[in-house]
Amino acid sequence: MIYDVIIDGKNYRLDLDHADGRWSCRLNGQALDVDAVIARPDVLSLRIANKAYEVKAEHVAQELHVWVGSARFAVEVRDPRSLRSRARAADDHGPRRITAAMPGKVVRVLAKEGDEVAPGAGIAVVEAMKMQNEIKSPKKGIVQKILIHEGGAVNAGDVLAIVE
Amino acid sequence: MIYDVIIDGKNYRLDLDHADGRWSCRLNGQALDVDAVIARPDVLSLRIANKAYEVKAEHVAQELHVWVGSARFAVEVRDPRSLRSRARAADDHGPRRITAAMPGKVVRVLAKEGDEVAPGAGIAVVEAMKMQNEIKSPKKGIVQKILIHEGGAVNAGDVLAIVE
Amino acid sequence: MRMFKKILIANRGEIAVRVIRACHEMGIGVVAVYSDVDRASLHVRKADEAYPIGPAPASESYLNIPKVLDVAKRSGAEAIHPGYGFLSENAKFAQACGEAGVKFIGPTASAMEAMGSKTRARQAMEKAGVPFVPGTSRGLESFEEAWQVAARIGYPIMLKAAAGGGGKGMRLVHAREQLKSALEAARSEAERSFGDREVYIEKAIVNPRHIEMQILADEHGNTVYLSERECSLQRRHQKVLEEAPSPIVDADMRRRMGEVAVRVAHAAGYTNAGTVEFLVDPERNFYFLEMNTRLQVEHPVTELVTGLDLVHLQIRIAAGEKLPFQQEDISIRGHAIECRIYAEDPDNNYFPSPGKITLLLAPSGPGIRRDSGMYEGWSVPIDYDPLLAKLIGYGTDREQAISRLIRALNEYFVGGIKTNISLFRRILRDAEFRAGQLDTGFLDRMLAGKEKKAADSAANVAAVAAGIFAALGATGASPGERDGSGRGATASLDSKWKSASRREALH
Amino acid sequence: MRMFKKILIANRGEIAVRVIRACHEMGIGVVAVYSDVDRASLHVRKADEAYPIGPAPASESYLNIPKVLDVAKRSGAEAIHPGYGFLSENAKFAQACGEAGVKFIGPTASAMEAMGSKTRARQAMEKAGVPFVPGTSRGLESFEEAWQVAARIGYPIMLKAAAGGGGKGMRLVHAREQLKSALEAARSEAERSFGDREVYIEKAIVNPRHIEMQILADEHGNTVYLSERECSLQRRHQKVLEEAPSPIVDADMRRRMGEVAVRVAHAAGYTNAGTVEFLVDPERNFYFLEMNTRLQVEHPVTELVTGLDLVHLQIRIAAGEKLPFQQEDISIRGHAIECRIYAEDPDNNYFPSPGKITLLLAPSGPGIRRDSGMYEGWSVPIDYDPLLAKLIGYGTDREQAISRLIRALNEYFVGGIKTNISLFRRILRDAEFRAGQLDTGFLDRMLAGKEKKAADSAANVAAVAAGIFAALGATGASPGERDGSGRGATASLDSKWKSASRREALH
Repeated sequence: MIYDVIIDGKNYRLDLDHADGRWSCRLNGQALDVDAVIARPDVLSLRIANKAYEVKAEHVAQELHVWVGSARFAVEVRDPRSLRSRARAADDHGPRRITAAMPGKVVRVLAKEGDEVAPGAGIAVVEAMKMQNEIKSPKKGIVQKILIHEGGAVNAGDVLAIVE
Repeated sequence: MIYDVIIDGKNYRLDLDHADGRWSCRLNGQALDVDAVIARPDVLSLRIANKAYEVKAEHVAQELHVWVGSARFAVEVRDPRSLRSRARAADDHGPRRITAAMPGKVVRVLAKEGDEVAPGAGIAVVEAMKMQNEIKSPKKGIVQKILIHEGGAVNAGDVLAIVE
Repeated sequence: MRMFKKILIANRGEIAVRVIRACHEMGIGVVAVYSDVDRASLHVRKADEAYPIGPAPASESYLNIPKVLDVAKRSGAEAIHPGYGFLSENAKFAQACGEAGVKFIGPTASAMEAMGSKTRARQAMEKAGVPFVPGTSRGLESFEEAWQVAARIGYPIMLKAAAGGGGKGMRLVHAREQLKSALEAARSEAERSFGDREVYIEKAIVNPRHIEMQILADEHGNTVYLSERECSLQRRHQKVLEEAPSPIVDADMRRRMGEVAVRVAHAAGYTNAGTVEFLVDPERNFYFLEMNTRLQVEHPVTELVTGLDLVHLQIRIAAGEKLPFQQEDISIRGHAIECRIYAEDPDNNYFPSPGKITLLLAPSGPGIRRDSGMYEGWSVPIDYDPLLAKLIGYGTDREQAISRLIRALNEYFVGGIKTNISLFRRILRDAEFRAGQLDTGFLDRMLAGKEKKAADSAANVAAVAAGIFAALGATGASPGERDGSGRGATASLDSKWKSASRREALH
Repeated sequence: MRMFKKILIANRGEIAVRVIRACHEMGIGVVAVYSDVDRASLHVRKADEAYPIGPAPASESYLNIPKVLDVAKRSGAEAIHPGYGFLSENAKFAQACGEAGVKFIGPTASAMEAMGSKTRARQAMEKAGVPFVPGTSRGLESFEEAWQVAARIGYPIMLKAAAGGGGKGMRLVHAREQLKSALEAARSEAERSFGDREVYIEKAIVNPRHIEMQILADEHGNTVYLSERECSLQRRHQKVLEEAPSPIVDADMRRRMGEVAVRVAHAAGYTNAGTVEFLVDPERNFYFLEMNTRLQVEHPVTELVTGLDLVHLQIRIAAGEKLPFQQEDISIRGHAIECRIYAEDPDNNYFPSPGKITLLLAPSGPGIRRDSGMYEGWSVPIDYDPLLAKLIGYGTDREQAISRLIRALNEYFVGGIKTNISLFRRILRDAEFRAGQLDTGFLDRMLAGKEKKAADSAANVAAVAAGIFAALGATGASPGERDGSGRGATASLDSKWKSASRREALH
């Protein structure tokens, strides 16, 4: 299996095989001596050339975070053979979906469909645990869609608005 | 739903309904005010008429144990409408399967197929963590089948022998 | 003198669990109350009885006095422990408990009232000869008065709401030109926050330490001080990390602060557990700030260095027992530090981050105490304070307490929501912190600095691990194919990983 | 004097995890070793480096000196911590470490040898004026000699293997008629167990207490005693529950025992941590029994009452540091009790019960320390000692330590395998235990008595809960339809329950 793993904008080409409980692994062409056991769901006991790591996987909304010990990495795993993942990668330049980072209540909606917004312009205010957070537009564009209403509840990962 | 729950040889007839997150419950004909939430798999936060209980379910081999706080109950749940469970209940008087209570290694096999055994007669010796445990026949009868061999490994719940 | 058979706990979260534990240790039955969103909370699971008391907003549940007292009556609870927050410093509630024939585990309503208004507390303390920061002991009548007082005590000065708390209605004023607008702002904020415009002046001590003294008073006139706590590490006027003893308090200073604290308690006719807060300037002069008339969040550090259980003692005092020790029996040994684990996003200015906890790895081992209200699979509700748990480290000395905490924080993992665990790793490794150079500005200064990044080699490991997770079917090769909702996706992953795990175990 | 950069831990389970924590707290890198069945063990997950050293049987892995030393060499570890058991009291291993240029964290090979044979230890202690039970200090030459010695010291007498341990080669003899056959039996058992027929005689103290004293000795001639531990609660000569201080030891007796322990250590040229075991008769006379030349399983109770970290101190001593305190700096505060959580089936005569842990709810909170080698999802291998974890309770006094432990044991749940958790609930509620009336026969007597049954009302609750589990799809209505393997069934249940749980959370 070949994967492209993207961390911090950097691409890691991974060539992995798993047979009879043994792994063979090449990272960017370099062979690594890898041994891995899932201790429990989302927890991997990983050995690379006798160095030991406790690795945790965390799925928050659409994102995958991989924790090596106490260092967190936002990770994207792509199968280079899959058209779909390539298509999705291209998506980033089109309309941008603004999602909620955590659950909360919509206190105010600051923009309406059709508005032109600058990067950093407020789209909505979401309240959780007595604090209010302004959700901002990540880019300049036109508000294509507002998917929330004042007083409504949102969950982590919910799409609040789409900016074109 | 109607269940027969057998604990310590005693039968509890349970009439349960669950709709819109609310339970209605009759235990042996008596109505109970029940409220239940699964906190995590195998852990139930149960309220009966405002009394609160942390109940744990434990599956060891074929058995179901229910823990109310720190008291353990071996429990059998039967659906009285199911022919199958009734048939199985009748089974107890036929051939008896002798199972391993825990994993281990078979150190010695003490009986062979065709042997006549008394209740309490040794069938095999299983070793775990440096201690040896003699597995005994629960009843008088003929050894119908021996399903293990010396030096072999057994898992919890594995059938070691059948006594007719 | 008879111990209570049943206690109602008018609270939720980690403090409700902590009080439940104390009751169970004392053989006392526990009645929990919960709002609609707290049915699955840990305190309900661990209680002996549990009663719903209404919808999520605290005003309709945990702050609703008639509902709480109704449950006390129906359940036959003989006493109520209020925890901290919610009704814990509400004199009307203490009063109502008394009228309903239920013992309130805390001070009397009149002691609470004496301490509830900061200006009234100052007046009482003035009489008792307690040192406090120069300023007014009553609300400002006019701008002219403010102008005169400020000129007399000298700038910078601090404007404070008499009914205040949590930094609301507070303004730091550096020069007289700023005074007028600051006074107006403080007053209107005080009005909005507490329904009370009263504001007074104190001399501002720039970057003071915040040190507090724990006291215990029984109902027979005996009052003792236990140990001080250093609480200078704050963000948005909220404490983040506390320790005992304070790195700058020696035996003599402790005795002097303790004696003042006992004098404060006597002046207020105080009973049960309480805390006297002091500001400490760089010359180690200490000034009375206010008294907190309840159990504090940070009480465990005092428990660890004194070997006492404050909740047990609160209950014994409320049941009418005498303190089982005298001042000279109390000694301090070792060092303890508490980290408040909040559901907060360090990458988003520590904004609250509720949600579902998908994975929880909790630390334990030597010198580690964990007081927690969370569990794996629980959804942290959006309606309350983001405090999830407290991790407390004890050591022979401060250095060992720090190193044990760092070790334990590295073991701690809360998946699915953001927490401030990484903040503590940073604080505990900070050179100034390790030197004990603390003040209330420390944390903002530290956060303004740059954080060290993880090494590149760790990124290599993350890449390999991500591939292995994917290969084992834990993460679909193309993320676009995953279930739209985070929850559904995680659940289906779980089951795939389970089979993978089983496969691994068998080979 | 330079601290180690990297330490190899030649052990597994909870003690390997405990030593890993100490190393990480001290900023020292950790090299773990593991046998084939321990790849998924907690100590491998928590280490910085991990090396496989062979198949499950300890003789081919954890006891294999060349393999362990080879890993030390390859990894660059500068020191080896042996934990307890395995190679920890193996003088040859300590010797081999020295020859390989790796520091053994423990006493020297010669000190171990001096204490390794019980008869040789008795001879050395006789010279040092240490009190011990009347008997022979060398192996019996003949039956006639045995007969004469027994007649001189009076029956009952105890025959003991010189190389002994774990009750092997021991025989209690009540009258001279039994002596001959008992001597033969003890000799052949000693031969079988240790390859050494040597057997000696001691006066038997019937139902003695077993109390031991912890000592620490640096490599500069400084030796101190810390606290005694009461270890009288034993089954099959294995300790089950230990506490500090002992309910019968007062300050004077502690000082006298401590001074004897220090004399023992000096006589053996002892360094690092060690324990001197005593038998104590009903008149509180104490007799030297043996010295354990390693860290004990039960060291945490001493840590809790003294506020010290014994593993940190072991490592500092091995690195050449002087003890950072003197005898007069050591004080005891509060009370600590340890429960050894074993994978044992209480309903099957405490036979070992390995297997997969399907659910783990672990206690925490005030006064609770948990040193554990297990985790949810882990399969306890069949090949080693059944010790899973240690739960240690601390309190202001013995009563509070007991009540906190009972509370914590009620929170503790290990699903999928059997454990002895229920045994501790029984011990801690026992009236004789609570009165401190302990001796080595206590546990057998208690277990011979009847256990209180759970109330009928709890059975009603279990019935309702079983129905709800079934209704939520967690348990099939007819058990006959369930998957044949326990594992498969549990896994499929899990996923069903997850959806049920989600459904619950949403309504």
